[in-house]
Amino acid sequence: MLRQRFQDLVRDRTAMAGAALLGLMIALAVLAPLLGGDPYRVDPTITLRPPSASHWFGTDEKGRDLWTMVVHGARTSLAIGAVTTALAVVTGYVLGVACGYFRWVDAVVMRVVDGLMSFPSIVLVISLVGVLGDGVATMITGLTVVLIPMVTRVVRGAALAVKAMPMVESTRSLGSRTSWVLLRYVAPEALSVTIVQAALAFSVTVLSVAALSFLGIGLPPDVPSWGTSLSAAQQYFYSAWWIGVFPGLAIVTTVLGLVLLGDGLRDVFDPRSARK
Amino acid sequence: MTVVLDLDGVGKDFSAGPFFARRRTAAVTSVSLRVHAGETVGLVGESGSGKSTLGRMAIGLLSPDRGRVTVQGQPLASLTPGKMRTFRRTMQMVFQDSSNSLNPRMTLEDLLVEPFRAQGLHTRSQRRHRAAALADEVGLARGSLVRLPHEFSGGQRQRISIARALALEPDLLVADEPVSALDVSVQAQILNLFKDIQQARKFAMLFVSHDMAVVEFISDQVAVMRAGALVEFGSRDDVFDSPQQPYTRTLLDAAPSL
Amino acid sequence: MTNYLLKRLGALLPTVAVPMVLLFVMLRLAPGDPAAAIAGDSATTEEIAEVRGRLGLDASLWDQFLGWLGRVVRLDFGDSLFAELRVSGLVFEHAQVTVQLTVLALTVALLIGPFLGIAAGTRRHGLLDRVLVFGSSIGIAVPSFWLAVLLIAVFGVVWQVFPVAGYVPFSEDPVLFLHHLALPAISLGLVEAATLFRYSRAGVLDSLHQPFVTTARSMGLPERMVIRKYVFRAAVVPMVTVVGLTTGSLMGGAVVTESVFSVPGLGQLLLTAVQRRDYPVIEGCIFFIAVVYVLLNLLIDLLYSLLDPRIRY
Amino acid sequence: MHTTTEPLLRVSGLSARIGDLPLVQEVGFEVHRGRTLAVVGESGSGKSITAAAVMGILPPQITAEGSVFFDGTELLGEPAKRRRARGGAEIGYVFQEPMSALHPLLRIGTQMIRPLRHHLGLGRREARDQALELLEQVGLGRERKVLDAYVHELSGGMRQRVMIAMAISCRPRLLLADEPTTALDPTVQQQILGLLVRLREQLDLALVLISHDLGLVARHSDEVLVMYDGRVVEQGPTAQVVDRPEHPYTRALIDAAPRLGRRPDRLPTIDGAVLEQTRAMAGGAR
Repeated sequence: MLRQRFQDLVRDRTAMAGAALLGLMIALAVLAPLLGGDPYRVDPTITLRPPSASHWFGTDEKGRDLWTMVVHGARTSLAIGAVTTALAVVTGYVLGVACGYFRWVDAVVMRVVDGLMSFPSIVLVISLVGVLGDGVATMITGLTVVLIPMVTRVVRGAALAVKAMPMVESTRSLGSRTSWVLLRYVAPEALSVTIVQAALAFSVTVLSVAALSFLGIGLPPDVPSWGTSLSAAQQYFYSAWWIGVFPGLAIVTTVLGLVLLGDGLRDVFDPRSARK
Repeated sequence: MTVVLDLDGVGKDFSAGPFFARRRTAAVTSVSLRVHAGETVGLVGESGSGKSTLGRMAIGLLSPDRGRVTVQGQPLASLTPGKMRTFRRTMQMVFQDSSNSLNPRMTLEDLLVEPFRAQGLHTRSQRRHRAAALADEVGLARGSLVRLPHEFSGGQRQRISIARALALEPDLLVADEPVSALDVSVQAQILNLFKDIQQARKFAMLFVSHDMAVVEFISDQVAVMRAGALVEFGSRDDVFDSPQQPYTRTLLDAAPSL
Repeated sequence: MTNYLLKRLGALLPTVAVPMVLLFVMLRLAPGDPAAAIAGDSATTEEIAEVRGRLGLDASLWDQFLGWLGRVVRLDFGDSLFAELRVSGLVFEHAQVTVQLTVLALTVALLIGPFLGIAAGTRRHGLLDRVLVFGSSIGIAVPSFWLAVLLIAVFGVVWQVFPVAGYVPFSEDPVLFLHHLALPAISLGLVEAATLFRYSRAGVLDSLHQPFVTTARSMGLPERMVIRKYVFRAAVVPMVTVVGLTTGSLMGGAVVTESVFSVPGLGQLLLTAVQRRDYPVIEGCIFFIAVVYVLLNLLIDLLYSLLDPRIRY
Repeated sequence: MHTTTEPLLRVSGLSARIGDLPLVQEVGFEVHRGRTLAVVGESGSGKSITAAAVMGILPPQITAEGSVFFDGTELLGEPAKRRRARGGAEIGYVFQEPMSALHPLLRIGTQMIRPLRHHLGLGRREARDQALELLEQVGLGRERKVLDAYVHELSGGMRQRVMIAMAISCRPRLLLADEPTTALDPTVQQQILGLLVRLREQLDLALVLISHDLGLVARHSDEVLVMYDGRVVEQGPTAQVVDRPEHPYTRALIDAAPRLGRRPDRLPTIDGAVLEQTRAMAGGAR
């Protein structure tokens, strides 16, 4: 069944376009040390140089090679994105399945989830980072806290839908244990929507990391990041357009890849809500 | 004849209505009914009569708000959840909608092995052996053991449902509108199958249906329900030849005939 | 209805309570001494102790919580740590600007998104549809702050038709007010328009295949009437929820966009507070946004019951 | 009893397909005004597709060819707009599930009045009066409450009556009813079928009843068309087909259904040989 879905996914042109864009960015991130120079090397003699053969994307206001900054920025974004998404999706999945099946868990967890859900996530992350102090770990914590409710809610919905299906009544009437029902009935169905949520969560993370570092919150200022580069562009855009363009394109490419991949995943794994 | 299912003044309420003016209405008011071994009781009624609710209470899938359900001398209300799980092998159900009541990710063999796994019966190879025997009994080809539910037709899926219910050799079988979604030609095969296996296995059967003709064909005793209450009960011939209640007569008049 | 409202308010309480409690707990459980962090590197022990006293961090956690809860319930967030100003006054003053920006951005989003969504949905697989769908995917991928930077570069710096920063109150000069908020509202609204586009297109596509639409067609009504009176009517209901969610994420986006355009709104207040670790102000901002959210949710419920006769409270 | 007049609807050589997959093949029948034709078949027999093809509401991926000759005009191949305009005014259609076939967010009155104003050019008030008149005609009485109600507030039987009132509202000459009673309780089924037949007489309609249940429609129809696998198996006067079916499939279909008062030990089933034979006889090999 999974294999069948995977084949459907490969045939889905939207999904494959997304996967290609995302794959490109992942390749850049992984190969960053080979592709670019040293992101921490500051050379005051070559500040704000336009794109050229030696500096493909030009240089920034501190004289760093922008291409190097963009590929290392990909490393930062995707690493934080991957860790956050993994944490949020695993936690959200477990919580969601539990909520969908056990009433008392649901009563407690959903109150908290509803509270966090209906709040602008970026504001909450900013505040949490503000309280916890800067740092990569803080940022991952803040983003995870914000994303867990999103995943939990959707997984819970799917779990509840499965629980109400006649097939669960059928297996229960055979005397199946709760663990069996969860493992063989609820969990696999809920997995489909979780896969779709993962793509969404990843894109939210990438955008949030960019926004936070653009605002100068969370990441230490010398860590290469697209948002940090773009915030410099506010001052230098007129004289050095490239600082404002290339990091932005990197963000758009990554998120577009995730959005397209997410759409494709939805079509394949969650056709009911895809039509909605 | 031994009494297998004994419903004594059983009732169930449901809350219905808008969010705040929510009222509790009785889906089943108070029904008493007995089903003996080797006998089929047809439970007939229109939508909203409470017949499916009663069927679910009979095998402990719903617990009644009033009255007592006793199966093979065991009051269901006194069973702990753990005991109830084991006791389920005594009473089984065939569901109406076979396309939704079978896990789409399980092969026919998984589906037929599941009852044994649920009850922790037999060894792995014995289970597979029995699954194959069950497939034979309900007329499914052994070659199709590796197939998934959606690869079967509606009638074949209903056969799978029946085989699953039979696997644990229950004393009581509740069938909830098991043929109402099927075409006439397939319906005939499934109804015959129900008769055959009951004659072979001698379990007690509560057969829930809205179709008078189907009930007449399958039942020994007939119970007519309306608005949560039992309005008429008697042997098939009595109920169909000389109905005592005007409502039963209305149902008979409305049934299609050629 | 009154009953219902009370119940809904109860259900929406977590929206206010959860973020507030989360902040409270995070601040106290975070590693390191927040008082020392606030007072700064060069602070003396006395200064740190003073900050600790002002934040009430010297009491037991439970006493701190009870005291904090009492103040929150009375809507008393105290003074800013850095200026002798009431938090409530600060928040209220800045919030007005943010609300104005959000309303303008929502207008932009509503003028573009649903309209194009309907156009695309009724011409499925056409050229227009494909172009718009692709455009919306890009729209979702573009961070609003980057769009803001680009808009400033083009309209503010190169063509110089819009101011690059600043804010003029509406009461002072409505024209200048709009002139200053135009770019922020557009950069914020365009991105949300992409989301609205997607949902309204999906809504129209979904409604087009409903059996009641086939019925309308079978009654010989012309397609234009079928779409206007039957398809739209069905598609508009779920849009209410989407617009509500959009308004929420617009407020979130406003925080970032305000910083690009130096608009003195809640976002700026929050950012400054976060950078300086001005906890009372952070709490005040979060509280305000949460309350707006609750009101927004109630409004959505109300609209829903007006639009869908199946929902009665 | 044969009418000498021209049939209102004459379908001949009607085929429908999705891509290369045939759904309906070479179907032909006639219906006269004042008469009822029952089209009977099991799922997948193509009966509903046939009705949708006559009405011109096939999903876009299904193509139809052949001839649908209605009251002197060929409908297949007619421009979509012209075809659409016949809906309601010349051909009425009753759907299987009135709950989903009626708009959940519009009042019953609104939904009834729009076609009346469009086809008959009535004013708002006249159309409302006419709608009340129609409600009375379908046995709901002149109830303003029904006009102001939403579909979820009505019972299943009332919904289907409203659906029928709408279908006959613009004075069609042909009424197609696709499984109009399948979603209803048996007692209500009979009432609805009785209503359809009464309206057919009163309004001199030609009525086509689509059903999976031969027993159900037998007493309400003049002629029967039995379909299997997209083809016509047998057609003729209802009494004749029911009492002396010529085709083994029809015979088997009648026997397979349990009937009141028979009480056999086993039901005769339709065996594979008959089905194979039916396929072969009805249209040759594929």
